[in-house]
Amino acid sequence: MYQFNYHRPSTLDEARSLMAGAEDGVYLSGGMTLIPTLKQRLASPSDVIDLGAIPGLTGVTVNDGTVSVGGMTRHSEVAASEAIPALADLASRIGDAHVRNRGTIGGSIANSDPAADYPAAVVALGATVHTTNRSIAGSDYFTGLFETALHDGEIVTSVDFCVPDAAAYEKFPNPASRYAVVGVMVARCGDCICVGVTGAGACAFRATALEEALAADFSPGAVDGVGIDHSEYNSDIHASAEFRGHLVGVLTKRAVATIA
Amino acid sequence: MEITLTVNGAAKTVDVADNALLVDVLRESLGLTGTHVGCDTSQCGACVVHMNGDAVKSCTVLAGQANGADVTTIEGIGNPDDLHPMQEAFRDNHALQCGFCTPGMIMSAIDLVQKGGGALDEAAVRDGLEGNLCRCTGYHNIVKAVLAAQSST
Amino acid sequence: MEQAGESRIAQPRDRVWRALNDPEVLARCLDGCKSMTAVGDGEYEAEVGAKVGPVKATFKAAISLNDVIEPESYRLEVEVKGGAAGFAKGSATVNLEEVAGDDGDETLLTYRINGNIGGKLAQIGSRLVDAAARKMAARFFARFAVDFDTA
Amino acid sequence: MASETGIGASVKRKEDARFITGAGNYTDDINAAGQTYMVFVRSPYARAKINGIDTADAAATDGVVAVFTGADLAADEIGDLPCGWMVKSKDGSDMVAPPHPPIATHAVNYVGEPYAVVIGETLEAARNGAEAVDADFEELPAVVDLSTAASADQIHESVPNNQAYDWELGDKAATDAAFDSAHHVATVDIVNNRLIPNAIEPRAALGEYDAAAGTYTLHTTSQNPHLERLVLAAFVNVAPEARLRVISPDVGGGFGSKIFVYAEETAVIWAAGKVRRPVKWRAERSESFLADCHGRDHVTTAQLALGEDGRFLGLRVKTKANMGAYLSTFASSVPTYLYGTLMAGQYTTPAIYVEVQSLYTNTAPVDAYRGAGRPEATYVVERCVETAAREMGIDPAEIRRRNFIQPGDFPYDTPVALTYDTGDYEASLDKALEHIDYGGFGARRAASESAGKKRGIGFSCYIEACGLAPSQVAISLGAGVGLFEVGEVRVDVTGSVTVVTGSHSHGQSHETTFAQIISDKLGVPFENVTVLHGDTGRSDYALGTYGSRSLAVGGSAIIKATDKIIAKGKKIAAHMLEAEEDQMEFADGTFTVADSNQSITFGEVAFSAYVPQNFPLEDLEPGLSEKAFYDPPNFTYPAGAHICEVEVDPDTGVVDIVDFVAVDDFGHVVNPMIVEGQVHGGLAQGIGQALLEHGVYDDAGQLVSGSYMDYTMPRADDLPSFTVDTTVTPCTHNPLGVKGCGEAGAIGSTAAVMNAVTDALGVASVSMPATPETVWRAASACGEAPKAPKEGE
Repeated sequence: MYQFNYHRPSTLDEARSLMAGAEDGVYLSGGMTLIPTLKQRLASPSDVIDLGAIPGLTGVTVNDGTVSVGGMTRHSEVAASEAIPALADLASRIGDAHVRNRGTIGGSIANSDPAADYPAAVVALGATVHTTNRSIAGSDYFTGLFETALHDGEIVTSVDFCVPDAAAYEKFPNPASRYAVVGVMVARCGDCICVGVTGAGACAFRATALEEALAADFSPGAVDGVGIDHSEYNSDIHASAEFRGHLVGVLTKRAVATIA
Repeated sequence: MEITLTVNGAAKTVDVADNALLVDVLRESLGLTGTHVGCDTSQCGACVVHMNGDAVKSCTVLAGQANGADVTTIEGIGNPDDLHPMQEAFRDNHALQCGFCTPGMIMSAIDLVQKGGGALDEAAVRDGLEGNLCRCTGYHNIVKAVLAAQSST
Repeated sequence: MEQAGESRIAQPRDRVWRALNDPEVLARCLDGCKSMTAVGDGEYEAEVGAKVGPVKATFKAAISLNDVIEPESYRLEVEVKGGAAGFAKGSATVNLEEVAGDDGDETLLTYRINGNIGGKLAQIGSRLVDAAARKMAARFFARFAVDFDTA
Repeated sequence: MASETGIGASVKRKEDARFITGAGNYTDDINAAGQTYMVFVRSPYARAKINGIDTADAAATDGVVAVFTGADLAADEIGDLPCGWMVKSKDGSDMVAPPHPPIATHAVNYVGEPYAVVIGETLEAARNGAEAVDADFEELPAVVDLSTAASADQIHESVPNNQAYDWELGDKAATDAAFDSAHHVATVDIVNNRLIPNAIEPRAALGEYDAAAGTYTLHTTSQNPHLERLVLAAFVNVAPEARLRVISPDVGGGFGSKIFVYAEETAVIWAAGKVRRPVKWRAERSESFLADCHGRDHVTTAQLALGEDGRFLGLRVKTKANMGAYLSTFASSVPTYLYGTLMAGQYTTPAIYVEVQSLYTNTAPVDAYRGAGRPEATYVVERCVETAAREMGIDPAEIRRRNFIQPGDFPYDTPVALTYDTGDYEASLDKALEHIDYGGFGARRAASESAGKKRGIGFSCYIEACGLAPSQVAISLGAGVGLFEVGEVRVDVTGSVTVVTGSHSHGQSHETTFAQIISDKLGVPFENVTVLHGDTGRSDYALGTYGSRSLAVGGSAIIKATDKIIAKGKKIAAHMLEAEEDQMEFADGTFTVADSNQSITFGEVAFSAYVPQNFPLEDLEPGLSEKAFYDPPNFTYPAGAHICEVEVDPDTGVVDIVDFVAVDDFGHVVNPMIVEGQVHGGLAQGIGQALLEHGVYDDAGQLVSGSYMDYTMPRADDLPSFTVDTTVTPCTHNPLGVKGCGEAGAIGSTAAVMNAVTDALGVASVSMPATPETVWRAASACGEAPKAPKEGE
């Protein structure tokens, strides 16, 4: 690691002013991506601002059909929550036990790794991302590869999810890293069907063609008729874009079969 | 900077660099070399310790993040005359060969069993150990040991 | 790694061609470019701050234009040294075609890029290489197309 | 003494007490006062000329103690890293090995090759310095593809066609004739994927120089510290042998990768003398991926000729083997004497011809990895056999039975230079078939089918040559070292025993197994036996641990020393009891005068040996300590039958191993618990090769599977519990009747898995590793190849 100044503010305001005053600062939440990156010397921030000591940013609360997850809530806590079983299931499959004990939802979605799990839920469960500055609709939040609607210095304080009538998350893990090669969250809320896909593209997205087909006929068979355009999908040594496209279909079917 | 933490029940105050890792504090500042380093991408699990009751990879925790924490390492769970049931199960089931992954594996296994409520089956144990690599045992005897320790505790 | 793409620019071809040979325009369009200086005929040096997620580094890039067929095509070669992170090399073959638009001559820009990365970036980050390269190329040519409106 | 701690008992391990409490003592746990830290500056290019290296900025970096390049080592006359096994080409010419300076001087030839070292007061300072080293590289096109390497750019000036050697074994004419008369010929094209060993402990070294004494001490993660010392002293010229002590403390796994003498420990110990301070280095995992020797990496075409009755008539094998950029310590022997010689397998194939062309590429050097040559051979033979069975419509178990060498045929001379001493292959297969419930397979397959899954079963009947090796044979075949082992048994004054062995243990449990042998033979309580290993300052020159040899060779040396102890003890006992030496008998820890009630315990004899009363000093020296060197007359031949059953999800390509049975014949077993553990670990690595692991270089020679994010290590949830059993035909030529068990799992299992996967899919072949996408693609195009009929179907 290169040298940096470590800070551990106790309020959000303090965190933001540290960031504003830093030459090249970076927030640290769980550190599951940032710390390995620093160890590899692939980043050299001047200041690391740890959000871990700021009170009020953790916990899962349920209020009137909305589940609110604090930005610094560990994956393991969400995995143990009961309000949205599919969300708990998703959280229980992030990384490994140690990642779940340290990693946070805010850190995950602020990073916007194309293969992270949470983004599938953010786009599929009508989420609202609350930050120190504003609220952002889940569908507008992810903007590209490791890119989000967040501005410099903005901190994710909580994420609200709508409780669906039914939902399921299906994941095809990278055999080595356990990231999602493809992850699909299917949610049904009245007549509305949401299909959130992670791993396949530059960032999480809603598969609208699948959603339309499933809105007309909510059955696994309905997926078969949908052509999945994989031309812009990711490709690596574990899965070609074509295979990812195939998996989006397979996982969607399986998710539908679970909840149909 | 100075940090204070409780390690294996004893309060410790150590002066560390801002960019120090918890594993550096344990191995270098405190001489607790039972916690090992086997990779640099937070995958192998040789460095697992308990922090505030959870199994974590100490190579992926900054020393500052551990300020004020209660940390338990392999050295803190038992000794040759009074082994932790998980240590005993590892020995009884030949769940280790070269021993390098063993401390991290045992610390993960203890956390797994503690949180498993006595209900772990083989699949759950295999799942629960996905964050710890072992190159010697093929995991067969590790899984046996964890299941045995679950029934003995 | 190979990528291809195209964009249609509502400008006549020679104007597009001039822009493609203007280091100021290139610098404006290249994500994270902090400076670009001409060091010879068709040769430039640039300082580029690249950021892919948590990975963030400043690279020195050597850029050269080759196989120049004015005003139709050239091959832009980039070689980047990133110190501890490794290196990256790539080339973009850019073709300009005159097409008729509603309001006069327009230009169809097509590009084909290929490249490779080496060192730690390749070793650790191979899963992201394609996506990152696609993003950089797409962003460059998108900005290039828009640049005429603002320039 | 059939006791709870003697031979045959599953004694709990002595080693465990320290390992389970975090008290193990690994190289990186050792620190020396005033130590400095070394960082290697490594090439980001697969192939480049070095036009210059500017170290000025690095040297001026805060906290940097010294910066060295290859030129500095050359100036000190530090030699190249040698390859210790000479292999000759078909035409009788010697293999061609390029110069291999520990630190590159004029060119780099693989990503990760070190071209400078930086020593810092701290690790961070050394890293900062390493980043400031500025080399002027002229990148050249990399040679990566093994299949075209011979006609690609020449990598080394001294190596035409990038060829190390073009070797052959067997009778070409007889094999051609067998094919001419064949009823059927089965052909397989095989890629034996590149593997990265990945012992969980990264390699490390701590070098110290004592200027007053002029001595060097190197703590390092070596499987065989004596070999390390010999090479560093005699070939690399780091220090005189007598003034260099190499210590391998606790070592966290090796699997072959820690046999070799590498650049890193060479630079560490040399630099310790140079800067006159201790120098320490520990590999980052990223470095391990680049700089540890890799394993396997063959491209092979093989053909099996059969008669109408399914009897094997001839086998023809043509292999290209990837050596990487340089010839590592034992690299040349792996695809030749450890590979071609195993092509008979368990079968009576009368004519075999093997050709191996070993080639250089711009990739990390390839050397022995668990099994070393024998997994590759098994994979070739067993894929051929399975393919032939399917093509001829013969049950795969039955075709093997028809061709097994029979128990009455031993000793059996194969057409590829080995003489098998003993075995009963059908016994292992029968037991394995019973464990897997072969008869019920058809019903299980039907059940899978109705659940939308594809089930397959695959066999592998492997043999290995272990207990490396008779020095006589090895040296005549080009080995540059003898392959004996030393054992020393020191009886302490109080009757406890200290054993010093040259075989280093890094997971194999020598401290327990060897203590069991001593306890058994001398009647000394198990807890009173201490086994020391891994220190050239403690034991005589010996060869260390590799090739499943520790018990068969190292254990035999200990037995030999023990026999000397007993003989000496009898002398002492006879003196004490005033009896004749030839009247003395020894059993269960007691010396007895034959046909009398006069006896004396081992402990009393030990005490007397060191408190000698009235010893006739001309005939009887004080002391009770003996040493023996054991050089085996032949290899040992462990063999077994592995059967794998898989279920494939055709939608995702995921292969689930639903059952795995390994029945192995290791001869006598000293500690069944430990032996089973060795088999489990080997199976995980063999299955890893089949389904998960792959060292991938891109076209430019970049290692793109260079971390645990992309190199798929087997994890707990990738593997099933295994069914492991044994049969016993004792080795005929060593005192324990043992054969060795360390590599069997890795040798037998890979072919069993791939035979099961191809059986499930009904395809002729699937390339390794059988990843989900590979399997999905194969499944999407299946239905072409024949399936062999199975018993019970």
